Amino acid sequence: MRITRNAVAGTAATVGMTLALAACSSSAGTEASGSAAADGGDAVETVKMCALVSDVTSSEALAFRDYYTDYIASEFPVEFVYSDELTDAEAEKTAMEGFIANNCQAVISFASADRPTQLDMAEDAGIYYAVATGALSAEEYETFKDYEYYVGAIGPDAMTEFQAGYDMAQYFIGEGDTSFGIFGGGIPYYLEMHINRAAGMLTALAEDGTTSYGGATEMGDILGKIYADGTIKIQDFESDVYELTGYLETWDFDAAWQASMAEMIAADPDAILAVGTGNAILGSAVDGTDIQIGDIDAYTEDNLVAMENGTLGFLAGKFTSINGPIFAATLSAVQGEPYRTEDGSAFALSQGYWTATSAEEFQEIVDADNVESPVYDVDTLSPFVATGATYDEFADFVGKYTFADLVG
Amino acid sequence: MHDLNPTDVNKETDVTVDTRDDAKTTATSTTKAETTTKADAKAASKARRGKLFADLAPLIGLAVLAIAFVLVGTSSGTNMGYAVETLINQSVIIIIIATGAIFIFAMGSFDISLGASTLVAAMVAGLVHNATGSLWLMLGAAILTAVATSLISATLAAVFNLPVFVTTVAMLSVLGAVAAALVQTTGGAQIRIDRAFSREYDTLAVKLIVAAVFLALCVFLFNYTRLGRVEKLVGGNPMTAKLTGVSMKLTAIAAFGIAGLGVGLGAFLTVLRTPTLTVTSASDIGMNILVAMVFGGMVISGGPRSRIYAAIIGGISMALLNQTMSIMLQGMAGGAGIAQMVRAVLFLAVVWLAASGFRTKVLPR
Amino acid sequence: MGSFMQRATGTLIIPVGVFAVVWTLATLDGASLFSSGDSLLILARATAVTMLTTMALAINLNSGRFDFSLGAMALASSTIGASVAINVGGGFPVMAAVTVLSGALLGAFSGFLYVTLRISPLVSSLGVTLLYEGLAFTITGGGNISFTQYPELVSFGKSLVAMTAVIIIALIGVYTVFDRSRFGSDYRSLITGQAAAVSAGVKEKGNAIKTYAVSGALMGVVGLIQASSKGLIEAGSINFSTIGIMFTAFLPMFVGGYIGRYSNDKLGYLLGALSMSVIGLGYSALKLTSAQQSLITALLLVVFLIFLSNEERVGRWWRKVKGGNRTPQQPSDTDAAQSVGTGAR
Amino acid sequence: MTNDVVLTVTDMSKSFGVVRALKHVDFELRDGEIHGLIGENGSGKSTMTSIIAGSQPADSGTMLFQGAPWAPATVNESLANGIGMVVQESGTVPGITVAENLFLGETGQFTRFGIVDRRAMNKKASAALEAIGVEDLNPATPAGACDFQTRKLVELARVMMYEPKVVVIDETTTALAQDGRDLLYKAMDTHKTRGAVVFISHDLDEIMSVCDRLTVLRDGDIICTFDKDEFDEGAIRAAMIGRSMEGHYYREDNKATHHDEVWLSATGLNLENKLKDVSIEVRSGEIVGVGGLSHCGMHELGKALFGAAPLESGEVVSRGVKITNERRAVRNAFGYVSKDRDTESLSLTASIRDNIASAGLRLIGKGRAGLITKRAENAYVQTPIDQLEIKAPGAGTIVSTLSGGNKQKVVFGKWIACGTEVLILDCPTRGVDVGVKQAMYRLMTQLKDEGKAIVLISEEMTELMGMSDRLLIMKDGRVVREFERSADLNEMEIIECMI
Repeated sequence: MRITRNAVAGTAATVGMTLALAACSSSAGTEASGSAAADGGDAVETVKMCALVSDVTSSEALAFRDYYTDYIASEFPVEFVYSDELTDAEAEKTAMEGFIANNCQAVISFASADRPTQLDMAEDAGIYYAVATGALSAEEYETFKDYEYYVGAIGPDAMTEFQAGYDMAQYFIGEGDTSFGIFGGGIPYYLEMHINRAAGMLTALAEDGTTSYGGATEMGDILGKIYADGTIKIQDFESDVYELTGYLETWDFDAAWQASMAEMIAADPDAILAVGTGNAILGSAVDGTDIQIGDIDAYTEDNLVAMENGTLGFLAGKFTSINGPIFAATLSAVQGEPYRTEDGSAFALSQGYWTATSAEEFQEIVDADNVESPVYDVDTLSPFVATGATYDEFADFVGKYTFADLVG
Repeated sequence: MHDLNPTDVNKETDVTVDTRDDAKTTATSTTKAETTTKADAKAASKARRGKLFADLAPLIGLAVLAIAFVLVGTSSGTNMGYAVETLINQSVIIIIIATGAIFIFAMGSFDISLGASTLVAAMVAGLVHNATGSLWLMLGAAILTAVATSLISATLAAVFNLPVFVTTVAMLSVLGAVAAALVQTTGGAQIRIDRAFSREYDTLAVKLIVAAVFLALCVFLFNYTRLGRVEKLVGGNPMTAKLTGVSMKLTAIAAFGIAGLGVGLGAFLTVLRTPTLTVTSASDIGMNILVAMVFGGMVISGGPRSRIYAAIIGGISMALLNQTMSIMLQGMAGGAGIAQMVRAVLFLAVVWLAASGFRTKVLPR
Repeated sequence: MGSFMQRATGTLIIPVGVFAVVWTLATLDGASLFSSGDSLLILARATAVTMLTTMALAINLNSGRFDFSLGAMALASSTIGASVAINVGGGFPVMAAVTVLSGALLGAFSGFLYVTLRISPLVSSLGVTLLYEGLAFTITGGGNISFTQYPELVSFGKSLVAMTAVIIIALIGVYTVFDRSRFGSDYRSLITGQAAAVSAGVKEKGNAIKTYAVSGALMGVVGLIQASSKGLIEAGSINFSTIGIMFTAFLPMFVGGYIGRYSNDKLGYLLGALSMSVIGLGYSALKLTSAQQSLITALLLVVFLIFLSNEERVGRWWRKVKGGNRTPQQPSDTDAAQSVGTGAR
Repeated sequence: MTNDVVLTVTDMSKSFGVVRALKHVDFELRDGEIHGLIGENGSGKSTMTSIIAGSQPADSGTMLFQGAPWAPATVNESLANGIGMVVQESGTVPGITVAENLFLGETGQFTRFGIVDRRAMNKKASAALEAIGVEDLNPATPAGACDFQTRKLVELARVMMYEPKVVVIDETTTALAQDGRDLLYKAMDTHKTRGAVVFISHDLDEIMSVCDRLTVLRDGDIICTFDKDEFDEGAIRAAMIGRSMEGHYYREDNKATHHDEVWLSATGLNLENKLKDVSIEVRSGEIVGVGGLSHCGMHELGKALFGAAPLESGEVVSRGVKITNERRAVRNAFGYVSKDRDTESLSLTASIRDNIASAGLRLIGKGRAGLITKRAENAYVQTPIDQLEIKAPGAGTIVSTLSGGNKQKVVFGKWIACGTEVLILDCPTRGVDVGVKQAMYRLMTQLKDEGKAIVLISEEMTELMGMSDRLLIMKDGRVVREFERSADLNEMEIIECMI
């Protein structure tokens, strides 16, 4: 007799039976709660919303999270469940499975490794799904816009990202700067957001007649070249006016990376244009030089300090409560009133960044919008949660996102 | 699996003490002598129970985790039907790859590049599918790629006499670079295969069939053919194995071949499960298979105590634990950190129990 | 061991050779290795980090103890140190002291777990890695620690003098502790004669715990340097994402082991680390992508290993070619490779 | 000999589990004597001496050392207080220097502020080595760079350095060549003048020539003690075994016999500096002995014949097949028993079954498409277990728990079970007791009669002379002389050509 194998078989059988029994006995119950959620109606019932997040460490992500879990959850009948950091499509799927098993009624997704799979899973499970601070590609939108449980997307689309990069470069050009370094972040990983922003920067520089990147001057061509190279090649940058003195990408922090960074800083450009997390990565390195950083990030205390001491010259950033409207739309959907466009599709709305170029502007933004008193507060959002508001009214509401619109 | 039946264990203890002269000659055995007190019979039966307990520790761990999962899940209103299916979804790839890898670990080798080769194989499979639209070609490509990468490690190590571990450390980097290059061929950030296709085959049935066939093959090879014995022999004492006429090269190549097959099948299922592949895909697999194996009672240094079932037990245990923890800690800030610490403690506890019957006076290495 | 010339050649051939090759390649490419004023600082910093990590890896691996938790110890200790300094104050001295001390404690605890549980050190280190990553995550709730508001805490890593001092102090310290002290004498006897040393009364458990503590303290220093060179601590790294740093230590460890045959392995680790850092500068000068870099590093590792493992064969072949009858430089079976063999073949 | 008693053991018992290793033994050691202990493995001699030397405690009984109660807790404590022991296995640590080995665990005496004064340590080490007659050894040499014999002498020096009153030497000579033995005997003789020696050996001739008194142990009992003038080989053997030895110990015949077919033929073997142009032929039904000093190259020859050495030139051929590696060797019915049994011939953590089956897995699976069932395996393994009378409760017993003799039987069983025809035996009787030795010799004779070809490599001259049809003597990597089996082989003449 072989004890271990018998034990394996025995344990396996026991475990299997236990699980099977548990599975059968509870499936009836969940069926019921699932349909209750779908029916909605009862506004007092706490809605379980789950957030898929690919980034749990940046201060931007933490601020977004605090806005939901501290502010929104105390003002609306919702509870939030956050995923762990999701580094890839597999992790996203695993987290989705957990959400579905644990009866989440809606998923707000900040994770973009594999949106189609997330959408399919949500649709199959019959739970609402919304995209925050992002957008589906045109192709994806066509595929999924008719999904019953797809709420929609609010966030910077490709054009907005491009514009942010463009605006940044334009700002420094306006300041009279002529020599630039570029921090390309996740370009070699084909992070589309970063590629779009970098393309925006180069396109802005290329508006000068003598300037071109790899012979290209138009947004589409520049974008194409970056995609083809998977990087930015400073030797392909030609200009009589501007100078591209250095380029750095990724966050490796190893010797080679550090040497490249030191080289970029040693070239002493007027400004370093960062596609993202510029101050976090380069802030301490440029400390003590005249180099200014242009960054696309969040309104955090660290960035405020950097802007005060002159390291940070330009910041485009999402404000803390930027995810208010997508929450309102999702809750509205769970409670039985999803917003649909005229042809019945899920919505795809764009929101851009707020920009600050001085500590004063920065302070105004922070004062106007924070977790304690967000611009999208309960009074602003409530009219759009299952109140019979139309899609057009909602779209209009989302469209007015600038600092001027919201704060005045 | 090399098991001890109860009578064996019993008698074996007697033999341990029957070796008076030998017992004292090495420090290792001196412990046995020293720790064996006058209450001989008691000690003997205690030792026997200790070893039995050690053998059963992973199973006990599995049972406890299953119960905890059911209790926690039921009390917090989890959809258990879906949760159990999820359990299988989340563990089957790890189990397949880890079971294949046991052939490598049984012979005392350590391959840390399995996660990376899963990724590369999955990417090649994805590219082949996109080019041909065929399921079978995709499966073939996954297996071929994985077996080829695995054999490159094995050949490098065997031909040039390199320590396998460090060879696979190098392979890890190389495969990472290859993955980056593969992604670049698409001119984008990811290799993506047709959603409808992956949805069609990403079913429980496909997974269970693939797993059943491969696991049966592994169990057969490991327990009922020369190969498994030889792997354990090499793991127990490579010098002896060599001087018993075992070809180290062929043995290593066979082990890596089977592991490669497992990686290939794992990669195949990975493509179906997550049709969007990026350079970071499958990044957790490399370490998770290690944890799963050990959790299931595999001796990491291989040898006669290697068990082919370890990956199955460990893989399911890990999935149960992960699910239970995520139910319990959902919505908690820093929950991931706490969950991981709990995982660490349980992991160490199970390993400790599993090693409890096999202690020596000097520290294990 | 041969004449002074032989020893000097054996010691210096790798670092000098690497420098010559990298410098030549860079020059041919029209680039300079030391293109910026910070190049020396970067070289020193990278050398310090690599050397400390290599030592931390090697001191346990020499005893057949494989340690996945190096990165986790660096992460957790610097997280603790930075949190204390930020919340309690005291500036850099407090941060440095707390980081290194907690590194030593974390290391000691890891060693304590290993000797108490008596399980394979490799397996125990897997658990410890999870534990310490989880600890760092829990301390910050998963967020990064940023030093933007506390630049004084990270000026350490920007000082060439400080980095050079770290290298010198660590080298002398580790050499003294492991080669000259009673602890080191016991330590070395345990490496190759575990059973004999134990029966001769050497306290193995204590020795192991202390070795782990030293390893942890070294990784604490690494954490400190990394925090200051990055300007942030990524405390949210879990799921074994900290193990990568260990892999960077293999090549310098083998180089160090080789050099150790001619002089001293600790000096070897320094020279190995220096060689790697020069190569790193070369990568930057040649503008190689990170994929290309990791490919080349991997190839170097494999080639060097092949050389080490087949030195005898190479030597035999060489003697045949030369037809001379030089006494073979008998390799003492590459200590490091050997221990990797036992620890994790 | 002064006849003063330095050490008295009274009523000592020690059990391991249910087995009683020592049963109420009484033992007396006199000042100025070399006292031999002899007995089969497991007879209790090492148990007794290890208790005396502090490596384990007794269950009951008392000891008096120089008139005072004696109960050392550790080896070091014992050594510091006058009783030291040199054990059979290597006690040296290869990775540290000779000096560090001498002061292993005791470097504290040279330590100031935690730092070891190496110069002082080396100086003291040199003195300790010279004291036992080792002159030309630099104490700063890594012990790993020394040969086995030198390391053994380092251990001896380590013990002698403490100037113990009593020295226990446990089967150390097995590892030593003649010059090393001479140094040891000299050291023992010198030591007699200031204390006593307990000398354990399996070699009856040696023990009879070296010792002043001799105590025989069997099954945990002290059987009897002989004074020098009572030494008689037959009587001692009888006491050891408990019965008078039946038949002959070695082969009975005195004539070289063999069949005609050459089963093993090696020509022009060269290996580094270890083998120089060695050629050897072994025929079916022939036992070819190979002897010499430890480092004459005979062990390397054994490996080379099995295809396990990276030869620079030369080839090994068996019945038309070139043996280029171990796998080919085994496929062509070769078997190899290494002198390092635990590290090269056994998988210690595996069971008897696993070990014996390991060479015959193909045979077990034969006719079943390679399928190895538990039943077939057990059947395969049981034959040699029965034939060799391997003493173990079951085939599942882990080999590391067996005694040396039984371990060696497992190794033999592995090769016999798979039908080995060319057997290369390197020191097959090293560290096994007389009973097992005799069984081995009988087995070899039987294999010879079955027509197998055997190469017997040994450091024991009597064994070689007793078993070989032809005897090759090696020196410095060359075969220097060949002797044909005959009744009038002269041991002295053979030893002459080794040195």
